[in-house]
Amino acid sequence: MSSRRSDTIEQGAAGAPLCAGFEPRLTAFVCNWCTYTGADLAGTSRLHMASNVRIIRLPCTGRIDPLFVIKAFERGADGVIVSGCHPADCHYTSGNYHARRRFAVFHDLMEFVGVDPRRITFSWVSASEGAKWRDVVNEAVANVRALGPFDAYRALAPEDEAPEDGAPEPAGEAVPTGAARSAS
Amino acid sequence: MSIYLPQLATVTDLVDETPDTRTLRLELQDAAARARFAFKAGQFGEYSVFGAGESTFCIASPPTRQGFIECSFKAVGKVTTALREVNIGDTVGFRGPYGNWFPVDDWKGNDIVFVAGGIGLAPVRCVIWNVLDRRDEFGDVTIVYGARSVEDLVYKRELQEWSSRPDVRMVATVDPGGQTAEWTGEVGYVTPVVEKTAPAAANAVAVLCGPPIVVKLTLPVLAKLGFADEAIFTTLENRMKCGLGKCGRCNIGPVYVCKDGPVFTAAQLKQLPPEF
Amino acid sequence: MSELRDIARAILADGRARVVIGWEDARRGARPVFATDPDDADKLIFDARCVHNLVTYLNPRRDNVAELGKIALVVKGCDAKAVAGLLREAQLGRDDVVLIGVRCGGVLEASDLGQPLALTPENVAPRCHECDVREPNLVDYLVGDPQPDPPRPAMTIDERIAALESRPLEERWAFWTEQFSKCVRCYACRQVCPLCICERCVAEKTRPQWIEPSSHARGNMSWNITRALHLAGRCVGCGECERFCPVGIPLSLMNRKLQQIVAERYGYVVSDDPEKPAPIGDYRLDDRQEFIK
Amino acid sequence: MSIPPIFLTESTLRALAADLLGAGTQVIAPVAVEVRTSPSASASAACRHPGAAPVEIEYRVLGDAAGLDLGRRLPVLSLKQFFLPAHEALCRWRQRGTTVQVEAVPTEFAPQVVLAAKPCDSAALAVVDKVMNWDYADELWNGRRAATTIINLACPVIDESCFCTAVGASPDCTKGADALLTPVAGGYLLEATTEKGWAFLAAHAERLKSDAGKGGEEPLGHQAADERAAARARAAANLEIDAASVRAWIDSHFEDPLLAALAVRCNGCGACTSVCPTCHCFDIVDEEEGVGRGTRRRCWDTCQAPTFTLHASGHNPRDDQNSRYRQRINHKFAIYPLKFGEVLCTGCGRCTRVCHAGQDLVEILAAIDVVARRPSTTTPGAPDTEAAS
Repeated sequence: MSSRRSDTIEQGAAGAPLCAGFEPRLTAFVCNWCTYTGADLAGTSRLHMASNVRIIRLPCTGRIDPLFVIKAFERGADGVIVSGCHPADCHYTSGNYHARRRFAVFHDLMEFVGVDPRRITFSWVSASEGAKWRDVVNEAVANVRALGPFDAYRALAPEDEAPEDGAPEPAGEAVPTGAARSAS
Repeated sequence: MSIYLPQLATVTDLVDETPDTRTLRLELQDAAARARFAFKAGQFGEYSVFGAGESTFCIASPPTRQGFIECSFKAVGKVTTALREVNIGDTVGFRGPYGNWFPVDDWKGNDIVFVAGGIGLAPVRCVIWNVLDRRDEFGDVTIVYGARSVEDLVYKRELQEWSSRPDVRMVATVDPGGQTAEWTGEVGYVTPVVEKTAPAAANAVAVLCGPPIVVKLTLPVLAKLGFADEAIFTTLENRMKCGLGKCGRCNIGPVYVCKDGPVFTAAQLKQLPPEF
Repeated sequence: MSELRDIARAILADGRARVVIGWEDARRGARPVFATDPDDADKLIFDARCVHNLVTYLNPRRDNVAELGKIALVVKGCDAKAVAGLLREAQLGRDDVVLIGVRCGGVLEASDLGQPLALTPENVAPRCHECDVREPNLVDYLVGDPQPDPPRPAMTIDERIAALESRPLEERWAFWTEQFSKCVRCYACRQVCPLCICERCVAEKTRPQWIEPSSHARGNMSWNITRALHLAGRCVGCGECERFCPVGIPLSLMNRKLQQIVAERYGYVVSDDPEKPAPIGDYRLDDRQEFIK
Repeated sequence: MSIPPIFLTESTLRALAADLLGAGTQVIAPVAVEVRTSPSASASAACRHPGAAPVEIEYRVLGDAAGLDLGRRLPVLSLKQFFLPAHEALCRWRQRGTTVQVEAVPTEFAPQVVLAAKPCDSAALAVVDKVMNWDYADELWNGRRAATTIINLACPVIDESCFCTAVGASPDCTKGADALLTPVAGGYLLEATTEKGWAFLAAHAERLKSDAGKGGEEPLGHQAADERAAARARAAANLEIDAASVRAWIDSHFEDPLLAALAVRCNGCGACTSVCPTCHCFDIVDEEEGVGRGTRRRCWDTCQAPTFTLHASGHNPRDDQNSRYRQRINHKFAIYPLKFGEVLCTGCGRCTRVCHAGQDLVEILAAIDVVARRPSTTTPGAPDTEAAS
């Protein structure tokens, strides 16, 4: 499957090999109370940062299931960010502590399975840390840019699946509506 | 062409019958297929929302009204919840008609008693309209319909219409506690109301559909009223995927609901192993 | 053996349990047996072919077994850890089951043998090397002679993991995608797991459909990672998932890796002590977080 | 039309496979696959075959003729995976607003050849043909069946789980196949049994001529017949049942405690249905691959899973494992024979071998056969599941 390409070639991480024209796509799962507000602050403060991240807001890092990360990769993400409140700051007291253990295990297991850990960024970003969010995003995007598109995950797609939008139409005639089959 | 390929159909009308039950009217998009489409009362189809999957319901509109089909369903699972979200003009998938049917043509000259509970009126409604659209061919028509509450009654406008027809004896009931101040129908469970209504069994057939408990309790009452097992018809449902006798899950012992049913007589039900 | 049979007979005779679940010798080797009559007690055996973790029959999903009445279960050390897991997660009360522990010096990998074989590095179940419970503690009765440690397998699971980890990421990914591509999604791994207790598995949840049901490589990756993760800190290493897998996916490598992770990060080693809290669902304020920015 | 059996050496057989591959024909055949990656599989192999390399045999799309395994052990998964794949697309959709485009999948397939198929596997295809054509023709199944020429290899490897002869198949049957290879000294005898088989022989006449005269036909034929008879006898020694009585008994003893007693150790893992050559039940699922696009697939399903029959309302007609195990036995040995005239089983024994809980279909059928042949139709007292062992 083809990766997305843009017309402009952007600067990658220092010294990292660039995949020409590759614009990484990252999904960020963030908690509502800290990181989302921090990301909002980064925006309202007009901080410059990579625009490759799509944010999905959840109540708490404790609500972020590793399956979300897997689903993001399934749907074409090249990288994922999981971020929430610093230890001791959880709106629900201990959600981030539980998440920390769960994601530590997930992090180690994914590395064992062969996923480059730089594709999954974990961070604590508070509501006041707009600048930290910018740095986390820029670094995550630079890392993924250096790693290139996550074609290894996309290669898991079954051969018989419907092509992505914008991809050439599949060979074979499209079925005219309704003429699908005659009633028995 | 694969037998699993759905036809496309446009939602041309919808009625929210109760807070969780909806009726959709569908028209096949292909004109030739629409013209060719024919079915018999009691048959079912596989309806799909693309992305959610397929679900099985009987066709709730009568074969005497052509150019469209209707289905009624309760939003309980993945597909029905998705179907609950569609709007007029949307496209859904349809496969069918499948299964056997009520032998309505064999009932010419007979009295017909319809007994339904809850959403079980959907398949019965198909037969009711089929009979009413050919009213001259049949004797007395009695309908006993019950739901948990007034709110849960489906096809409310049609219940009104049937009540007002001189050639139909309509008895509607709601479970005790389910009535409202305005309710003028019966209050009580379907089964005792059937017994009280006491339709004549001579030269009559009964069509019965509802939750398993209603069917189970009403069968002996109909027997007591003099209905032979061969004169009581019901329609069963089971989880299905293909509707074509292939996927292997809807069987009750040696009987495949999708192919050998869904319409069975009480006599046939008694032959089935107790697994439904 | 007579000790085991005597206890089982007595338990059935005086009604302390209605069924004793142990092992018997059958046409195709050792297998589970459900002894309901005191006379059935003579069917019971225990030898190196008794590999099955019978705790799967205590799983709350097994309603047809529960219908038999109160259960007495014959448990090896690894099996007792699974009982502890069910107790820890409140799936079972301690009084709901009678536990007859057997001292175990390791088992063979295969049960379908006419005679037990002497354990060798080649035929010993590799998981027995990682198990340190020769004598289960969580028992009501304990039978058998003290046992030596089993022979070290030709290649331990830890050594296999180390070998895999010495390879670059791309090779590991290739290895696992090939292994998972064999999966036909029969879910045998889940059905036989004594600790897969969910009444409705996440793989069966459809709103939304988190895990694609088809057995293509993408759905299989999602399922196999999720299955393993849901057992992190809970898996007792009994190996039933891998043994039942009809296509031979090395699930024990995943499960053992997770045991290593929780041991290394949280000092947790699975045991048959139900009072010891499991590592996931628990936390310390100073848990290591070197992977978090 | 009939062509006498043709003698060919193993090297000619491999050359034939190479010819097919060279012509671009897909060849499916048993292949030896290493199992070293799985710790328990290697230890398990060491228990059963001390000293032997831990390999499993699997049907695979053949890469080169050297990979063809003629060791004749039973592949782990049956041949059904090439006719009813574990998952396959039924259609693809693309939705934009209120319009939907549905794209059909092809139901015609390029010709392919199965070499050295197990007779119990080809026979299973012929059995499943019936349900796949019950009033509605499953074109995906039929398309693959039509495109495939199957050449069986007579099977002398009978272990304690085999019982093909008890259920209408045999180690050398050609049911569902087009030709049969029978091992003889120095090579194989190849005989075609269908038009497709004869066409195959004709198409490869040049190659098959190469060993002409190398084997004297009469003694070879006898040799083959002896080996085939011996294999049949070994399978028959494992199990003989009166299929009609078994069918009648199951059909009339739905709630007999024997069926429940036979099910108790079953874990409901469904591995048996995955490896079974005749289990054909499937699920149909929509898999979204992005917003507004996706694929409707069918994938293998198992009657042993509670969700198989679970209604959306929460009601489940088969709500415990005993009822699900009974369904499997009932479907195979009563329902299918009643509907289609033959049992849904070819005696390959895979379900027994794959069951690590010790469910043994040979023993179970023998137990049912015993009660089914009894003059009385009721099972007195508590059943003894070990009655037949």
